[in-house]
Amino acid sequence: MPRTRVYEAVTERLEILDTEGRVDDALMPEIDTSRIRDLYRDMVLMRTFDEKALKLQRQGRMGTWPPIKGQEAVQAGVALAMGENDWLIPAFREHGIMVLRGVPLHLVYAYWAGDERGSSFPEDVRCFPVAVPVGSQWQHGAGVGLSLKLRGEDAVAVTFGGDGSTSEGDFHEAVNCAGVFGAKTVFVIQNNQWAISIPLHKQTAAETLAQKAHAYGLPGIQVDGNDVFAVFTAAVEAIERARRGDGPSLIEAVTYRLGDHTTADDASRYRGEEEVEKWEARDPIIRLRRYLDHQGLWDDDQETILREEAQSWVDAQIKVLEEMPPQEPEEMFTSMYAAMPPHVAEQMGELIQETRS
Amino acid sequence: MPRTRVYEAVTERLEILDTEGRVDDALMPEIDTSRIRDLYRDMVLMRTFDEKALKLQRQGRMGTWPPIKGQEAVQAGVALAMGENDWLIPAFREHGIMVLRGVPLHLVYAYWAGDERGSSFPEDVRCFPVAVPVGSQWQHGAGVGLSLKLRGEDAVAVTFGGDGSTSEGDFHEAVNCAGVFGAKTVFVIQNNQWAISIPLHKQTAAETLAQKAHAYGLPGIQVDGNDVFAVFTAAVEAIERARRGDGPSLIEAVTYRLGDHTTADDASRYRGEEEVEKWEARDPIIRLRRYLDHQGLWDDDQETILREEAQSWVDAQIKVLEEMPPQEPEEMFTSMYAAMPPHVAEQMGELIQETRS
Amino acid sequence: MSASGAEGQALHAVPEVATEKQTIAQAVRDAMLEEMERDERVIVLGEDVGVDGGVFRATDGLIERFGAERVIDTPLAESAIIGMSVGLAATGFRPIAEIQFMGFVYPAINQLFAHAARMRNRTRGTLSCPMVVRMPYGGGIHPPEHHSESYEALFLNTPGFKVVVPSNPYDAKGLLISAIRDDDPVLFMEPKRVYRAFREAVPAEAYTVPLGRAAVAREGTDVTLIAWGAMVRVCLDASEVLAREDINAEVVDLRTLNPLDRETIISSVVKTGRAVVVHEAPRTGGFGAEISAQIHEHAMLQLEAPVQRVAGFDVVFPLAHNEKLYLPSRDRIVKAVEKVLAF
Amino acid sequence: MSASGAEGQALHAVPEVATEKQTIAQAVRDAMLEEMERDERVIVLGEDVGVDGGVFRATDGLIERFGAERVIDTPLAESAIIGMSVGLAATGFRPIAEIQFMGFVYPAINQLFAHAARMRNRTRGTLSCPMVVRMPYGGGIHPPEHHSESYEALFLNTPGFKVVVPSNPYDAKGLLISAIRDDDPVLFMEPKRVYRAFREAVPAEAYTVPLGRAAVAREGTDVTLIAWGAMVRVCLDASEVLAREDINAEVVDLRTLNPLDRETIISSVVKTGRAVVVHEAPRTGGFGAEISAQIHEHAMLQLEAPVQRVAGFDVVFPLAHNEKLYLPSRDRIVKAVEKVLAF
Ligand SMILES: Cc1ncc(C[n+]2csc(CCOP(=O)(O)OP(=O)(O)O)c2C)c(N)n1
Ligand SMILES: Cc1ncc(C[n+]2csc(CCOP(=O)(O)OP(=O)(O)O)c2C)c(N)n1
Ligand SMILES: [Mg+2]
Ligand SMILES: [Mg+2]
Repeated sequence: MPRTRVYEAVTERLEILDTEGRVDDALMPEIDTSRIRDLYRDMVLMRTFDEKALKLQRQGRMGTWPPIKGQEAVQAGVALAMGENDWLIPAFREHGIMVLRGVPLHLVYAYWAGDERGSSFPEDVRCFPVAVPVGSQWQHGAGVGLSLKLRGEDAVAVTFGGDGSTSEGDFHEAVNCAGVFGAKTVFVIQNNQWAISIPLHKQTAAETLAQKAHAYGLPGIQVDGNDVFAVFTAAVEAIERARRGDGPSLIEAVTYRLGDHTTADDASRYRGEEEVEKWEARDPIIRLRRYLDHQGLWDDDQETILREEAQSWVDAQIKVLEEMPPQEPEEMFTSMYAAMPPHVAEQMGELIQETRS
Repeated sequence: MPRTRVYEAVTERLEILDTEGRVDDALMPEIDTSRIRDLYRDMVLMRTFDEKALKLQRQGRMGTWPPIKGQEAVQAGVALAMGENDWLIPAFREHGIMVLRGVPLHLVYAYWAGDERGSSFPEDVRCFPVAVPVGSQWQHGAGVGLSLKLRGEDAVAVTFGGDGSTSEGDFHEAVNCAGVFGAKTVFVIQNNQWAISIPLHKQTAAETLAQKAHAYGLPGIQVDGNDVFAVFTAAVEAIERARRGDGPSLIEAVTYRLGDHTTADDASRYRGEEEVEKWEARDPIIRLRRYLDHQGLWDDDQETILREEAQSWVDAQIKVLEEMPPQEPEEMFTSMYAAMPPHVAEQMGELIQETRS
Repeated sequence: MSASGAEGQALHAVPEVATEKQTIAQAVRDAMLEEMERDERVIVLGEDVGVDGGVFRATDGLIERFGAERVIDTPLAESAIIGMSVGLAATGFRPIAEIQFMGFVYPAINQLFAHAARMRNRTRGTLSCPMVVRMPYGGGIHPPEHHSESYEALFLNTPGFKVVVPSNPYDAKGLLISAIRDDDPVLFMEPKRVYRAFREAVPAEAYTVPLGRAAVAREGTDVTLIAWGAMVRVCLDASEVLAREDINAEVVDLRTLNPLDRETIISSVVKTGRAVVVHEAPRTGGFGAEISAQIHEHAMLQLEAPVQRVAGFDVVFPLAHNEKLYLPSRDRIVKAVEKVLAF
Repeated sequence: MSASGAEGQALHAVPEVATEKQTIAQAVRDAMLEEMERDERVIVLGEDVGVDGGVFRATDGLIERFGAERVIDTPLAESAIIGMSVGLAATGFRPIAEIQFMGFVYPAINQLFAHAARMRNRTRGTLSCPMVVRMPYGGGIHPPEHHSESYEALFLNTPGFKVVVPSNPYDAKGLLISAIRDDDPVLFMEPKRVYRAFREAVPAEAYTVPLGRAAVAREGTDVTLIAWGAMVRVCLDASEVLAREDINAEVVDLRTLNPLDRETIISSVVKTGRAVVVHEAPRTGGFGAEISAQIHEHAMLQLEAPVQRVAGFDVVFPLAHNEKLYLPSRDRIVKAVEKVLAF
């Protein structure tokens, strides 16, 4: 009777690709070499459009931009694991996976440049808009996962958030409810170790974020988030699980935000150069490139071509962006309700008159 | 490197006193026999005033009342473990421990009868008022625990909530923040297995509530909540820990709500008689009485006297309650602000004029 | 059922079809039941809405009829109830979420305002949140703290939401059906004080009462009383008292607070020249101010007196003992009318 | 520093003591710094308020001066920031909690309204919550979504709270010091658009500007413009334009929205006979309605025209591209004044 064990908690960490580009063969997932090259391409594309956004911002052609530099492996790895009909429910630092899931880059740019049309995705893109209120999107992830379950759809919901967002009540409610309902949801934490200036140890006393899954009776796993193979492996496992109807699970991808929080932030106020340098050495792109090199799957010519292609693709997207006609003043009003109520119509009329006079 | 364990922990359950009144000697805490008798008295007092409240309610002399029947051991056990200067931050089903901590019963009755003066406790009673919004009090518990730590006070905060309340975001934020700040807080979950009509398995997929502590890097323990010695032991451990400055912890006390959720509820709509009967057999008061009997610490005469004393104490409290002068209409206004703003004074004037005319 | 019946102005204009004497609570339940029969995208979720049938029995029997997949008992987590509803609604369901009491809506505000109300606009129409959030509100039943609140003003400075408040069983059913069919999020406030206070004939079948249209609950010529929910009956009571003094009050039952039926309000006030707005929420910053402001903006020259407000005091809603002193009463309304008449 | 200076009406009535040219952000910081020096119960907590010094640098240097025990970086949890502050305040501290942007206050609403605002009344004065909740609010800086909101109306139908909004550095410091010393919870809204837009002389030492008193920022005779926060300067700009047309506008800077200084408003309107209320929040259900209602209630007969409101539209605050079209502008105010004058 006395003191008995009623629960045993074990949380594992998965790593496959080390910083030198060597993989653990026992754990290495089966991926076509062409897809591995694609993974690399995806990550370089992300890096390219992210750096471009920072440039645009400095030129005054972009609003506040949250860079994804350093977090490309998480986003590319999860994207590769997702099926065509799966839903993505992002927070606000998921431009990479959003683009991989089909959101046109020029829309991503448009959104962050301050144009609502940037969240009006093509109909076949199963992606929620950016969620700025930290943590709130977890609930949508749970809700979409429940929706897919109730409808018996062969699709899952993959939802993202940062380490900081795990402190919000919404994280808790969402993951807990998903557990109760057996929602077809995969919760992916991009633990980039900072929430603006707050380091992880000021965010929680828990040793890992993956262990939070124990609170909800769910499987949770930590992966090296700069290791695209580990991310992919864990994501496949979690997505398959949800797809089978075996319920939600949680992935903590440990990565690092190499840039500032946003273009409005100055990270040097709260973290040291050495830390950043340490993590620059773990850059997920360099790491995958090393792997490709070891395997003889890539060379400098390919790299040059890729970089050029990436640049010109980004430039082309900027062109599309810049060719978007300006929003009409009306657009502020026309999507407020399915049918415009009289007082909104009246105000729209006032604005139109004002702008035309 | 590959798949490594990054977190390992267990959740234990503590039981000392079984339903037959036998204790596990190895675990039995040292408590004076007179204090054990007091524990029993405390629990009988609670049962008495709780049953009386239900009667008052049926007579129209009490508002909605949330009965504590079946949960007396949790409240008596924790009360005994608390030190004089410790703060209690209750939810809304903690009348038992509130009274033990010094809140006059007539005030508890007054509050539930619909009189705000019932939450105006004597100054030396370190107790927060009842918190009706489920889960919200956890945050105050964390805040008071931080307050005591910052001030270097030799006191801790003990805060209570139900199983249902662990699903609210506030539970999560509070326990997580307490962990980060090393707040001097003990979180006590009265898991009475129902949140109105929602049974525990619809509240969370976690096997226990104690294991939620893993999410916050804190110690958590499950105790048999109908076993006053187990509750006491766990509470002492947690309170001492907090008092030493070693941080917060979590106690799940597994008990059962023998009555309806409140006098406005009809539990037969959602749960069967057998379940209730099963738990009646585990009544914490009967159990402790059996222990006392085995130890030769109690007899029927003492029981008769206790029951009479309890009744007359309750009756005396009702008398105090009924002798309270009615609230003046002004009282609705006078405590809104430290200094009454003109518009409130104006409205108070209107009401006074109305009631006097 | 004739369209004029469903869309008519009179409070009791029940069309001639099979009817049943129902309370508001029953009418609310039936509205959900019929819409769930009609449209399988409609689901119900909330605390205790399933097995228990809701703490006010407003979802009584639904789980037996539609099963636990469409009548979902949720964990105790208001933000999740609404947040998950956002996910459900944006992907094809039409959730009816219940918040057990309006006093407990606060934890859900973020999901309601930052997401439900914005999804359509944010995505320029690509995604939307057709959902209904039902919540019992208001005073009069002597419950514990936080169970008597009228927080409508909280919802009326946030675009993207509709806010509906029935005052009687017929409207309750017709408005709720409209709300469920509406393509935008609708906050549906149920006056618990009159949940079962009276019965009225309610058609057995489905019908709609349009959102955004007020009803003239009583015609009059001397003063316009403007109210919603439980306060409509208090205004009607006051009108009876006033009638004895030969004061003929018109009572406008707003039914929808957003969008507001300014036309009905203004044309009534233009006719009577005087208006009193009545609500349970505290006076300052309450929605009565908006109505007063709009009346002055649009009918200043026709007003014989400034619009008066009869409202709760600017204090926390009191516990049972003082509840009666707090709530707008028939007598307070009568006094306010006398005041505007004497101006 | 003369009392009349601190409590005076004029916008720039800075007393003759050592002053420094400061921005609002600096004045806010200094207010906290001085109160923390004076009273060790005063502590600061919030997201990024410590090491980072606040995303607007409003807490810059405080952690170096007072240490991490009094300048507390919190986890990302608004409900906890306020809920823990309730626990801290009720047990002897005077927390100054920062909500990083007003758009993120929603998760904290439950703790603010259900607890902070009610603790004193609930316990009939036994416990109280002397705390300040600082939050940058309002449009004009082209940030991402949810960073431009003006949710004051949300806070003005909830008794127990004070709501304060400075428009300039002098008031910012004096009002914040008053708020910190106040024994009740005070919501302190900081107009981020003018955080660093201009500098003014601010006394180096501590002084108070009383809560609950409006200031006449510009005297005039023809129309009263009523505003708060960043809109005060837009009104002053409009007054300049109007002055060229020989229209002499009085500008009332409310400074405190609850309790509202009705006296100053009414006496100005009685003088001018006309009023325009200006705010950034959506028009319908905004606090402008309350001001309009009160003016009509108390000065109807002195009004030459109905009170006009110049406000945001009833839409979601737009992203950067359309921000300018949304916000009340000088020209809109001028037009509204012309309208009331032509009535
Ligand atoms: C509810 C809420 N509070 C505060 C903010 C301001 N804010 C934006 S991002 C951020 C930090 C987020 O940290 P994390 O979740 O780790 O994501 P990361 O930025 O690292 O990707 C904060 C505090 C917000 N957007 N929403
Ligand atoms: C935020 C909030 N939501 C809903 C309610 C209504 N309500 C009161 S008690 C209760 C169930 C509480 O369950 P639990 O936490 O297990 O405590 P117990 O009643 O079992 O003691 C509910 C749903 C509330 N008071 N507050
Ligand atoms: Mg982060
Ligand atoms: Mg319970």
